Amino acid sequence: MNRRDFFKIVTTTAAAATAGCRPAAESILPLVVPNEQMVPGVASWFATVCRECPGGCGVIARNRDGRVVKLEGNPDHPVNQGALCARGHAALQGLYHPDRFAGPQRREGSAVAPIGWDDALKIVAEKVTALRQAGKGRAIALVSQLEAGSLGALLDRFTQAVGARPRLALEPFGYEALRAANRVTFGRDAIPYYAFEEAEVLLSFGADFLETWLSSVGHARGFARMHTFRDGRAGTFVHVEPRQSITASSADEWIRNTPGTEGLVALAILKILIEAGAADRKFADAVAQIDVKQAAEASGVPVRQLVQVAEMFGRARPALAIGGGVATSGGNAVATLTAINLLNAATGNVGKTVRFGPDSAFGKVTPYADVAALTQAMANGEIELLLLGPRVNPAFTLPGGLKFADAARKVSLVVSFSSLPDETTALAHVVLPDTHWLESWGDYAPREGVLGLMQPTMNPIRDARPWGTTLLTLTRTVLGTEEGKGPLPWATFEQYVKSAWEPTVGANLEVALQQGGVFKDVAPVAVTAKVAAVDAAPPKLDGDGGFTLLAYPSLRFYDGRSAAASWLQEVPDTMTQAAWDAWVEIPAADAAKLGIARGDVVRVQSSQGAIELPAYPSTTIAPNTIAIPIGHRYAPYHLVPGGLGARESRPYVQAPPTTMNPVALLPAAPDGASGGVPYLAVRASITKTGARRPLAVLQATHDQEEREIAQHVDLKTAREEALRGKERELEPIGMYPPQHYPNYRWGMTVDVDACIGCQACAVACHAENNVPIVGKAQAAYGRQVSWLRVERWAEGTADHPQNMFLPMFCQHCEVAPCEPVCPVFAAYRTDEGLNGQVYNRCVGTRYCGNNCPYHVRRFNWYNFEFPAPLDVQLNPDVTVRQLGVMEKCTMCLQRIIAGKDHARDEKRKVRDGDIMTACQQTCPTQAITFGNLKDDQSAVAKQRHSPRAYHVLEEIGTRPGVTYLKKVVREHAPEKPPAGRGSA
Amino acid sequence: MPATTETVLGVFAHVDTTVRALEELRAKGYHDLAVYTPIPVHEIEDVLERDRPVSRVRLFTLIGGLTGTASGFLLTIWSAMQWGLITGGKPVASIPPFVVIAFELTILFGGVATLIGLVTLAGLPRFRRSPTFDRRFTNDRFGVAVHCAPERRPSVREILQSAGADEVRP
Amino acid sequence: MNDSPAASPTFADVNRDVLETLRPPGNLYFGWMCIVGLILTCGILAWTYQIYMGMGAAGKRTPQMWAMYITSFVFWIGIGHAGTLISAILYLFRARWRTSIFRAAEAMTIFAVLTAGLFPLIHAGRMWFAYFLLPYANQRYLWPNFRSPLVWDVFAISTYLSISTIFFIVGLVPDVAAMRDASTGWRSRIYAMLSLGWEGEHEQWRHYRRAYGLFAALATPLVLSVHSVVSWDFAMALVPGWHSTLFAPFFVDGAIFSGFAMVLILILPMRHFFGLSAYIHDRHLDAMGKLILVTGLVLTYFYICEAFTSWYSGDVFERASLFWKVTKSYAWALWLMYFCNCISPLILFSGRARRSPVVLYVVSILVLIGMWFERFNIIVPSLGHDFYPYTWGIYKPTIWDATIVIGSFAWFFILFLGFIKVMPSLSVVEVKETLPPPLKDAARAGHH
Amino acid sequence: MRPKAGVGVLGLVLLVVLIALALTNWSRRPAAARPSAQPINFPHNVHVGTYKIDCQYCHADARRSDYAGLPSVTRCMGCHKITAADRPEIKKLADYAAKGQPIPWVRVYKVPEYVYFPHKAHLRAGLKCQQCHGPVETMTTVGADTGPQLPNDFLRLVGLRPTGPPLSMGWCIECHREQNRTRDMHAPLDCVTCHH
Repeated sequence: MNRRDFFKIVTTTAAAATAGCRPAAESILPLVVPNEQMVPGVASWFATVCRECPGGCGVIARNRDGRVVKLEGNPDHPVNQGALCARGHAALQGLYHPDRFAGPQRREGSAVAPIGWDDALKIVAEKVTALRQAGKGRAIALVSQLEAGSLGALLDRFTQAVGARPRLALEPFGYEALRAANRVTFGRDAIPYYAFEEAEVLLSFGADFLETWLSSVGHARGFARMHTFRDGRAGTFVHVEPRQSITASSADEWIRNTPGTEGLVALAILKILIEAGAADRKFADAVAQIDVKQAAEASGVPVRQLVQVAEMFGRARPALAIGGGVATSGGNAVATLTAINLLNAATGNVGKTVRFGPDSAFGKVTPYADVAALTQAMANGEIELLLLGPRVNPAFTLPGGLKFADAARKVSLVVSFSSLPDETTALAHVVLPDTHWLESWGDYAPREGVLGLMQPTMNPIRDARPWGTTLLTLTRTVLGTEEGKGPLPWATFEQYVKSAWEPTVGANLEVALQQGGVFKDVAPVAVTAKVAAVDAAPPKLDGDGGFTLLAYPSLRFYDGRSAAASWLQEVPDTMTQAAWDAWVEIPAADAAKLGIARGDVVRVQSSQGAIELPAYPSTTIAPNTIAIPIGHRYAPYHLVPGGLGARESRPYVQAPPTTMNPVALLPAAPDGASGGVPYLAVRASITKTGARRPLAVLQATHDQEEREIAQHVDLKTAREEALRGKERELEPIGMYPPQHYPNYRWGMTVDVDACIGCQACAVACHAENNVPIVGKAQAAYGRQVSWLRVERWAEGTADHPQNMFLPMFCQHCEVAPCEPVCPVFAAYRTDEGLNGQVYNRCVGTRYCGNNCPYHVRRFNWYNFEFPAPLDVQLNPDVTVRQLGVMEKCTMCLQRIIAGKDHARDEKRKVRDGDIMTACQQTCPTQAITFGNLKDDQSAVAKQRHSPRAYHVLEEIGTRPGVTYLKKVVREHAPEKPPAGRGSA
Repeated sequence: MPATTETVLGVFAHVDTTVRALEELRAKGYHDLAVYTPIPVHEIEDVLERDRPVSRVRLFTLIGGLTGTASGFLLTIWSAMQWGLITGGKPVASIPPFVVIAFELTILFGGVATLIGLVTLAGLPRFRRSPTFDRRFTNDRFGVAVHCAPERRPSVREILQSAGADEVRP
Repeated sequence: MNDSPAASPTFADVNRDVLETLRPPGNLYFGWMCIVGLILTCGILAWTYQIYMGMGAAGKRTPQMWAMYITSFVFWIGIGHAGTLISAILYLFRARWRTSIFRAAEAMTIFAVLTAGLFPLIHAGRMWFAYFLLPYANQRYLWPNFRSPLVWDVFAISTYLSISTIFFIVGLVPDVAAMRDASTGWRSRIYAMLSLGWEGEHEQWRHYRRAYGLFAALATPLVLSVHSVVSWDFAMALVPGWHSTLFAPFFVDGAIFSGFAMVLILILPMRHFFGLSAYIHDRHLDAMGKLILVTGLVLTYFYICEAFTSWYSGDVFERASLFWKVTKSYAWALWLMYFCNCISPLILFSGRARRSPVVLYVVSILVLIGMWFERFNIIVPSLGHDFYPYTWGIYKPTIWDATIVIGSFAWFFILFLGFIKVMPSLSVVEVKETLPPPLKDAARAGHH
Repeated sequence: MRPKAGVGVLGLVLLVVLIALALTNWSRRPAAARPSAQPINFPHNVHVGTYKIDCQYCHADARRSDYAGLPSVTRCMGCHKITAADRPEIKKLADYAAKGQPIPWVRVYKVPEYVYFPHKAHLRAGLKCQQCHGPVETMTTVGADTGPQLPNDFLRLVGLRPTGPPLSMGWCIECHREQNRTRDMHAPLDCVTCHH
């Protein structure tokens, strides 16, 4: 009986007595024709390619009874090697988004009405035909996202066939400057492969490569291999950025510079290296005019520090310097990146850690300058038909100065192929929804040599058609050709894509689909660097506000295309630990001067416009600089307005009064040298509005207050202990004999040194375990249900603020404080070392929640809802918890049961690696390990006995089943836990 | 006992007169007495309880209490063994916490048993009012009912009256 | 007996005066009933809403998974201590001054426990499964976890309620018999049924007195155990500020302290409105005032011990918890508690204050406020600043949980108001026992 | 004894609790279909009893999935294209097959949502279907007779030990314990094996 039934009974006992309260009979429908691929109740996996960003990671989708319920990284795919980021997981919520277009839509004025496919296609076809007949094919424009595969080729064929303008591949983060710099230095208009895994020292100039830069999951894998402490070895990572980002937090040395001076820093380092003889002398010309002292002054980085970094960088064989991020997207971006290229070239890294040949697909992005030109053409009335591909949202992602929306209103027919409503579909006259990529055929080549194949992982749940198929139909109608004839003879996109695979895949289609693609190594191409003087002076900024505006892509939402996923909104930003809302990061000193406290709404004004956001004062941002994450959008589900009868559990916040998009503050003009978007372009002023919009900050304090939750050890000690072993500490003393585990004892280890705070594990846990979404108000009030949270603990001194990321979840204590206080045995210890939680036995006294020193037990304060069709995504192997029930991490019990079942089928015991928890599986840096502690040979048991191992709050004596490995801090960090604190 | 007995009731207003009557009656060998008092009176008890054993209620209490202790331990240990679930690393049959349950059940069973003892020994509930009862006895009057052979009635009346009864009947 | 004033009432006066309290009530009484009933209705509606919406309707959160409901639960259990303490412990100690107040105090105990007993239900996330806590044979072969202090609570409180009720009812039997004989008509018939045919025959008195003594002997350790067990809800947990061996005596003392305050709050208006000054003398008030003073001083001592051990332990969690409570978000509640519980009773050092109903009344109300906040300060701030800094937070009450807590007071008072009009709120028998027994010689002497 | 206000209320509360207890047990009863509820009157006794068709011929997923599975319409038609094709019930079947529609069978056996029952593991342990589903081979219509639990609980309360009603937890547990005792199996008794 559930609560609703109970309520019915207490209110209408008489009615219940007569009605009989018998559960309604349920129908079960057998298949009409058996499906060979599917056994009801048994999951099948389909490999495809993640299209949430241009990174192109391989994913495998778990299909249960015809519905995809979980995504995982494809272990065979060379880009992500099994890992998947938070956004990748959240793709499922795009698939099952309640607001997905049910079918084609037509907008007249502000009224949007459904329309049939034939009618909708007719409108578009007539327009195309009319324009062609009028000889105005150039008035047709097609904008897609980066389509590095067959679809891109098909789109180009289409534009040629109808005589339209060349297609634009619009990516808000297009790395035009990187290409331009490579053109300058190496004469190649390409983005190379960066071999993080082979670098000994990594020097990053603002590149947020663990968040969004190029291919973050792949980089994280490589970074973990070079940087994580293993057997006494660990690489070093130095990061130069004006604010402490998530990437900066993983750095051994974070150098806070003045925005836009990265090029100067790079050149200064190169100069020091050349003067010290640690770099190729022939590059001396490039740095002839550089004065290290002046550079130090301009950048705010002391000479001493520059020398230290230079020494470290020069000593490493090989090293790797990269540049990117917002700070290197200003007017001097090409110069800055050229300087970094020279640094790499002068220290012999090109060809080793910087490899041209396996070039990135990002090289195929249309520069922003062309997009700006198109917008201008639209504004001039030169465009009469604008076709916008799925996931393209120029109305949101293009700089506010461009006024894309105004330009789009001048176009007589705007057609969008997006499957979800957004700022751009609001401008479209006709929407022809594309199938979600999980429902589609396709392919994607993220870099040379890697061709990921996409196949439908389930049947479309909405009346949507693949974009390619729609265009093929359209072309046939327009050209009046029949199927099989003409320039586009294929009937469907599936046919087209399979014919496109014919030469590469051949007869091995099935194998290739299973593997997720065709992968081969591409040999690096030799390049020579052109030495020329570089003027990397800081860029001139637009406007006269007091603060340099840094608009940076968000780890969770990228350019905003993932913002509709409630998982990503619910999981906080790792740095601020703020969920659901955006904020403006203001230097704490300036905030204090202006009387701004956290949560005060602040008006940020630039020459291009103004936005209002809650403030987040921070001590880890360069002075006179403010930072706002890009991508925070609200896509509220269509909800019934709340009233007394409505549930308070409605988790989704309403749209805020003004936009939160910092891109709206940017000027239209592209960067002259590269044609990219100048994200570092304006100075902004901030004023307090007087309103308050408190942020849902989940972490009360980043100060550990002497708790030693996240621990660290210095590299020297760690090395010594790794080589010589560590003195065994005393076994914990207990009143009772230790527990006996007859078969297995499951346990986990988390390497704090490896964790980069990317939140992938938290989102994977949401997806795997049917963890509900609570919304901003509830999250702000400590009622989140997330089983796993990634905590940020600030350490270090004011000069050297450092962060430690610590994923925290149920510790599965052997002497668990939560268990003996439960009056009904809902919490108990299993004989496999887990803390069981029996939901249907739970009465909801919440005593366990109080007594858990880690506070990882989560309570269902309401019946949190999964608005249809998001409920289809629910994992059928995990109970959906009812109101009034306590829940927590189960170490993915359902996976353990499945693993044991599988082993028993094969009449053997579970082997190490058979079972992976959802968080472990997805971790890009493999910071999480799960396994049988009883097996001495298992990875988890070995790590548990590592000298770095510790338990959180060990002194309480809970004897957790989860062991943490201390973070290894490098030379520059102080020897002892400091007295000073980082940011709060 | 003769086939028929008669009951003589003396109603007193004072404790000392009641006690005097009782002493007299006992001295004369009348032991079949029923004394009604609005409150328990020590002096009367002293007279009447000289030859009676202490109330057996306490036996009920003892047995009830011990049963409670035993069932407390039995219930907790036996039910814990049903599944043998471990919580907080403590043994399945962990005695210290079970002492609490045993203690509470000791008190509970002891109390209930005392109540049962009281009800049975005091002859409660009484559905019919005994003929010698007078409603003044719960207010401010004391009653002495003497059961005697019919032929002894006058002498009993005499004793009661001379002791100072306000009223003697029949 | 010889210390009774010259103009002491006779046995018949007692019957008459007590019967007088049961006369049909006046408008004032019904006015109070209406107000209290209205508040109770609000409380019930709020609870209904909470069941419908879920526990989120109350202001609880991580880390304060417990808040006002458990605060009020402990508060009411504490209130429930005075009655049985007076009837059992003071009975065994033969403290004569208890006789005129113990009936009201016992009734208060039962109603307080009945009120307290509601809170675990209100508090449970799925109260419709609260019966899982009872040890009953079921087809699932499942039993409660007897290691959990919450199950101890179930046993301690149900035992306490049962024993207190038995004690109370047994005490009422002779009194109800007196009411039966003093009233007429249907009232008399109802009382006749309820009195079980009690006649006051010596054989009945003999067992009665023995049984009563035994009940008192059983109830005495029970009184001490109940609040000890309730205190172990906290002391058995790990939370800094909870995990303390001090808690059992500390809670018992606090319970007596607040219980006596509540007794005064109930007795003083009764004495006033029912004109019971002849039975509830100033020396009774004086005795209770002394008890409040003593328990208050002991409580102050416990507070000092608690703070000292937290500080002197050097334990990082305990210290942080203490300093936070004393200085941060909830400091107002802590200092309010110190004022109410430690400072305000000090006025009772003055004999005149102890005999002044107004002073006593004010002090009692302050003590109740202080004791409610004591439990609040144990639960909410301790949880708000425990081991794990990530989840530290501030609890904010909502309209719903506040209404339910206020409604619980209405529930208590409606029970008590009902009681004083149907049952003798003064023990007829025991009051008579304290009066000089009617002696013929003494009477004669008096007439001369 | 005297039911005072408080006692009366206590009694009332107890009464409410008892009623709630009764209703909860009653409404948590696993769903049982009435014989006439099925869209096609399917006689298990003919298929299993008379023709000795193996259970897993039709319920083919039982050995590899949590679910036993139902035969697809084409599987039914595999035999019934010819066999007994003239009977009215078979015509209904042919009708569904012709229309390409699934047969809306009414679910007979159902455990609550918080219980995970894998058929696969039970078959692997060598259990017969009949052990849980009863003598299906003799049933004209399968109906799960899963009696109410409250009377059961009351019987236990007074010391009797009735066998648990089918598909109730006690009944599962009894079997698991017995298997472990008599067949030296390792039937799990861990709560979270079924409740996760």
